[in-house]
Amino acid sequence: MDDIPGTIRENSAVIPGYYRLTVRLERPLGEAVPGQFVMLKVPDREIFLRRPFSIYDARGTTVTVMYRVVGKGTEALSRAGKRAPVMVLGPLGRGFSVPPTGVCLVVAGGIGYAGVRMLLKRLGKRAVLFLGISGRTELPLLSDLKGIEVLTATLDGSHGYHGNVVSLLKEHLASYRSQGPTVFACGPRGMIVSLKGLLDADKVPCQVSVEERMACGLGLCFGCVAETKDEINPLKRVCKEGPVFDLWELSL
Amino acid sequence: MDDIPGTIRENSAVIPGYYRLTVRLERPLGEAVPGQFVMLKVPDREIFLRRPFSIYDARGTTVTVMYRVVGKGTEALSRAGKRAPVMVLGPLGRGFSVPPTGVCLVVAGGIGYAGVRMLLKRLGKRAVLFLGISGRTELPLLSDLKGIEVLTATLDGSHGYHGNVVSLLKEHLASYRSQGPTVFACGPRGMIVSLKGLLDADKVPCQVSVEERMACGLGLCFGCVAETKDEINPLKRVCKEGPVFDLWELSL
Amino acid sequence: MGTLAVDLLGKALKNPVMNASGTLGYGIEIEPLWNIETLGAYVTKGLSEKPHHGNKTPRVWEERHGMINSIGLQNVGVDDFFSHYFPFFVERKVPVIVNFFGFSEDEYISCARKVPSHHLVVALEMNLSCPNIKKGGISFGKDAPAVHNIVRAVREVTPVPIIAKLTPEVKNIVEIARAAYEGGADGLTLINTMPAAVIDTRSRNMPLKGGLSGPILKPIALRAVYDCYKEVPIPIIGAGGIMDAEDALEFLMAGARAVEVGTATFADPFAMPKIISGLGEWLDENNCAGIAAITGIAHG
Amino acid sequence: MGTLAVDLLGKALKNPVMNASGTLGYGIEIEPLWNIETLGAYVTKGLSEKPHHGNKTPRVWEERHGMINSIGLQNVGVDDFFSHYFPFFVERKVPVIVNFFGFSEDEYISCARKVPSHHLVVALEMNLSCPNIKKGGISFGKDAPAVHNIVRAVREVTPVPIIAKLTPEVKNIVEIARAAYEGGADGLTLINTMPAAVIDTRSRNMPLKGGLSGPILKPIALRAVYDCYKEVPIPIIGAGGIMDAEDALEFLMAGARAVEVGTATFADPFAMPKIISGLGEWLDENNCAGIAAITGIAHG
Ligand SMILES: Cc1cc2nc3c(=O)[nH]c(=O)nc-3n(C[C@H](O)[C@H](O)[C@H](O)COP(=O)(O)OP(=O)(O)OC[C@H]3O[C@@H](n4cnc5c(N)ncnc54)[C@H](O)[C@@H]3O)c2cc1C
Ligand SMILES: Cc1cc2nc3c(=O)[nH]c(=O)nc-3n(C[C@H](O)[C@H](O)[C@H](O)COP(=O)(O)OP(=O)(O)OC[C@H]3O[C@@H](n4cnc5c(N)ncnc54)[C@H](O)[C@@H]3O)c2cc1C
Ligand SMILES: Cc1cc2nc3c(=O)[nH]c(=O)nc-3n(C[C@H](O)[C@H](O)[C@H](O)COP(=O)(O)O)c2cc1C
Ligand SMILES: Cc1cc2nc3c(=O)[nH]c(=O)nc-3n(C[C@H](O)[C@H](O)[C@H](O)COP(=O)(O)O)c2cc1C
Ligand code: FES
Ligand code: FES
Repeated sequence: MDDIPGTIRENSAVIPGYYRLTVRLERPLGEAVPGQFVMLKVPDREIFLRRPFSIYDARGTTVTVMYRVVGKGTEALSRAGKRAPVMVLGPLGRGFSVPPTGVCLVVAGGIGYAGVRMLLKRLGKRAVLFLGISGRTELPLLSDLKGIEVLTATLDGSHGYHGNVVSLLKEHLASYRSQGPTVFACGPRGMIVSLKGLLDADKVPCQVSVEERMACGLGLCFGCVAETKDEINPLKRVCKEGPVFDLWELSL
Repeated sequence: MDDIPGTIRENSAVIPGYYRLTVRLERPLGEAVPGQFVMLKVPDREIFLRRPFSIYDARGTTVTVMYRVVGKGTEALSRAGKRAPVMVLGPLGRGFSVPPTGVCLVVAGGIGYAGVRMLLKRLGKRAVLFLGISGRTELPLLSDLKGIEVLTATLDGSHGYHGNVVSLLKEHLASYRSQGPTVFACGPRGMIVSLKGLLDADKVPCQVSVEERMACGLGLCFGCVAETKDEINPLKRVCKEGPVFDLWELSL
Repeated sequence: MGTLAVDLLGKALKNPVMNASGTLGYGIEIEPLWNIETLGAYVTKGLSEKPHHGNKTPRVWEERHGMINSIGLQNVGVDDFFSHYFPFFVERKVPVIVNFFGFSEDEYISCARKVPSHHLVVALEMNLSCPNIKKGGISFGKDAPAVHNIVRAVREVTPVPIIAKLTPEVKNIVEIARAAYEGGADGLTLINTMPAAVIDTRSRNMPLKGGLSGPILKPIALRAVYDCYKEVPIPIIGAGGIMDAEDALEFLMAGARAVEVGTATFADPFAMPKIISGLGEWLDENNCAGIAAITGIAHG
Repeated sequence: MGTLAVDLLGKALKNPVMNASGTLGYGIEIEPLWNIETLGAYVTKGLSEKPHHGNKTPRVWEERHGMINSIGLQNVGVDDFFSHYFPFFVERKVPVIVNFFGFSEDEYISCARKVPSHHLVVALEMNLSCPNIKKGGISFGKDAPAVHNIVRAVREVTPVPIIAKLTPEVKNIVEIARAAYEGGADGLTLINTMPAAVIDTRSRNMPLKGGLSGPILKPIALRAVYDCYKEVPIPIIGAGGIMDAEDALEFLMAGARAVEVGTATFADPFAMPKIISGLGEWLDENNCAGIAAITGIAHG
């Protein structure tokens, strides 16, 4: 883990409102596990705290994240131009742990894709991506993902399955049962809750990446807790003990 | 009076630490009297309040000020580049009032020159400038002043009279007595105080431009008062009833 | 198109935006830039029974996103205001809120007595941040019983509605607000400046101690408005760091019926006209019939 | 070269910089970035007699130049701290200030009792911002008599020096500081967060109420330090919005013997090491023999 100065190399909209940001760092980011994240100092003096983003890609002295503009921090970030200075703190948190065998069903809702993209790259042919988006206009988000089997659910029915991604998974889940599936998920809370409903009967192994507002990203402030079933210390720090948690240990 | 958007056309150091800033305005600044000032919005979001600067020159849709870097506001201003957006509120305050006849002895200490430069231009041959600077390196401040008689005092003796500007004036004052002199002054408080000592015996007519920290520049906040001999309302707003005051009405 | 009109203490204001006391001079100073009729109401500079000279300079200091002032309540006195400045507002039919203070109970009372019960005088805004010189400098506005007593004392001498303006330098602003209400206040202004100081490391001294205002104050002010709204059943005027229409909306949603804008005017003299038109646009964009309806909606 | 060493309550600290309670976890979390030995002392997360779970999320919110938190004092409890985390500081010989709290006088007392009188334990830092649940939620830290009593009660059960950490949400912080001193406090930490709230105009609700910290707090904190320095004869630790060495110097000049840095670490995890080296550079540039000599020089 390190806090590394860098400059923006690319920061462009993939589709309106969704950006891919590549930063050239002064030194390489330490070895990252898929699901880990960085705290990014937005190059705007009005933005006081850093913002957490999943590591989308990291190679040599570059690191890439994909983000959706949702508020003042991401808004300011989207305005940052080439060569703007940033600070990248990471890699942070506990990422996904991939079992030695079995099929990996990766469920991503919207920008949640950014949180599993590195995992997908690592898994390669072992992975199947179940992607939930609102419509076909969001398909370009996957433009740089090659060699992965993708099943898409769109809310407006404009591509693939018409409905939400958990319903899509439901249609296919049985067919993977024989391959010892593990589910990996990243997306809005609503998606995680219904995923839990789907997997509950068989308690399919499932790891989910959780989001909470963060101040430090380092486990210093206890601002980002998620409730678990741990009886002594139920409230775990998403940035330290997470962001990836075993679905069956979370209290949702 | 108006609050006019503009962009920086030139902002360069005349000598180290002293800048001349020319702004191109969206519309012309209203008719200005020498000694009036503008409140300038520094193009830096960390600078919250505007800063007051004497009108150095104003013609058509441009306005010029000269400033010395003394703190965070002028420091930020000195970093502003061409085309940076500024807001210019003015002309503000009460300027100098020039008597119909008589010689005009204009006393300026350091950056106080910026406060009398427009006056000098208006007065032309009627004026004699007594300039107090620390040394000859500051002479370029006058580079754009033509056709005015200048007597210079330097603290280090590197040019003209060796000493402060009030002592210099003292040496010459008697020689102007027959010409019905009026004194105009702008400079540090210490200069004004010793000027008062010099002129006290004869109560030579004298107008001085006073400086105080300002928040609004419009007479709204009463932040910028100077003490006068007015018995009912001794504390006058420098931005509204000043910045030019009759020396003999001030309590120094 | 939605309406910006709000009712404040029985008077109809054309919009909920007014200046904060002490930040728009005597009102006439802004005329070269925009008309005073733009405002929902004009709040006077703090007035006292007799004229006050105020403090020495420096009186103002810039802070990150705010400022500190120690004007020291310089004013021409209440009589002079009504003879020289009030006619200007009457001529333009602008409602006036008379901010006033005293350094003793007697001073508050005699000042309030001098304020006429004119149809344009919306209310007396009592600045309760003043130290009570007679009682060893203990502030009028920091103890519930003291607030109750001073408000009641003023209540008894004037038919004009009373708005208690509270300082945030208290241990529990809700308790103080309640005391003002029980003492007879008809409204609250939340909040006045927060005591603060500057240290200058170059000169190694403390150039100025005074009241902090501006954006830096907003989260503290919002919390005061939010907490008092449910607990005290009188209208609230929100103040503290309002810079734009969005800030004003935050105060209205937290529970304010109207807002006062102070320091913003120093950074941008057109801040208030911009806030007023910004609120109008917001109503339209949100298909909202009237601004009055959003007071307190953050409480659900 | 000047020395950064300061004496605090009889212990020699290598420099006057420490973390503010609750902003450096249990100390070990920062190790991947820099060593805890860098600090003059480590201040624990607020500890209580029994473990506490704290509040629901959102617990943090960004403000202009600051943040609001409502962590709710989540902690593992004082026993767990001393068995699991304290050995880490002992091993590294890092002085520790034990911040603690309770929701009743009994809780304060039993927590303080559990803190061993170890040579590395510089002091107990009493967080006096807590509501007294037994007494209807009235805060321990807002009334002079209550402060006097709770400090005295803790004083009687422990030989460890006591630092009273005060909230700015009081009517007169000097009076509270004096009460702490008279109750037996050996030092003061000024200040804790200031209550504040956020309104979200898009969702039209109030997502978070909590304590304001960061640069936005600095002028308020400086004023508290400045005012208490002359009035209360015990060392002061300054806290509130310290972001760089310049800010730290302001607190020292206002009267602090040492400083605590909180929120800055979230914006820049190296803030404290940078402040420490910045102070060293300042000493050299100013030919100053030791940082201890600048405490209070703004008072002339
Ligand atoms: C471990 C982790 C990894 C993340 N990875 C990505 C990523 O790869 N790409 C991406 O676009 N976003 C990611 N996020 C979410 C991202 O951090 C937030 O969208 C961002 O911080 C919002 O900042 P803002 O200032 O624009 O929004 P704000 O103005 O602060 O808030 C706008 C909205 O965003 C929500 N929000 C704010 N902060 C967070 C947060 N930390 N988590 C979830 N929602 C938040 C708010 O509740 C609000 O509705 C991640 C969050 C976490 C915790
Ligand atoms: C009517 C008027 C006209 C002025 N004209 C000019 C001019 O033409 N050229 C020029 O260089 N300066 C002029 N000044 C002074 C100028 O406004 C200040 O130097 C500037 O505001 C300092 O801002 P800062 O943020 O850099 O300094 P700060 O960081 O705020 O302060 C740095 C130093 O400057 C002093 N200072 C700050 N504000 C003022 C002020 N308003 N007046 C005097 N001293 C101040 C402070 O006491 C301090 O010593 C004028 C001031 C007034 C009131
Ligand atoms: C220069 C100045 C003068 C003030 N004078 C008064 C006053 O006379 N009476 C009063 O009640 N409040 C006074 N205040 C406080 C403001 O009315 C207002 O409550 C406070 O500044 C917070 O609002 P703001 O952040 O929008 O400025 C003054 C504030 C400033 C900045
Ligand atoms: C996330 C967070 C947690 C805090 N927890 C505590 C605590 O447990 N006990 C305490 O006395 N103060 C606590 N504080 C207050 C800080 O110790 C400090 O007094 C305050 O934040 C002001 O300093 P700063 O502006 O440098 O952060 C906390 C502050 C923050 C931001
Ligand atoms: S964000 Fe600070 S502990 Fe997780
Ligand atoms: S600067 Fe506001 S009255 Fe002069």
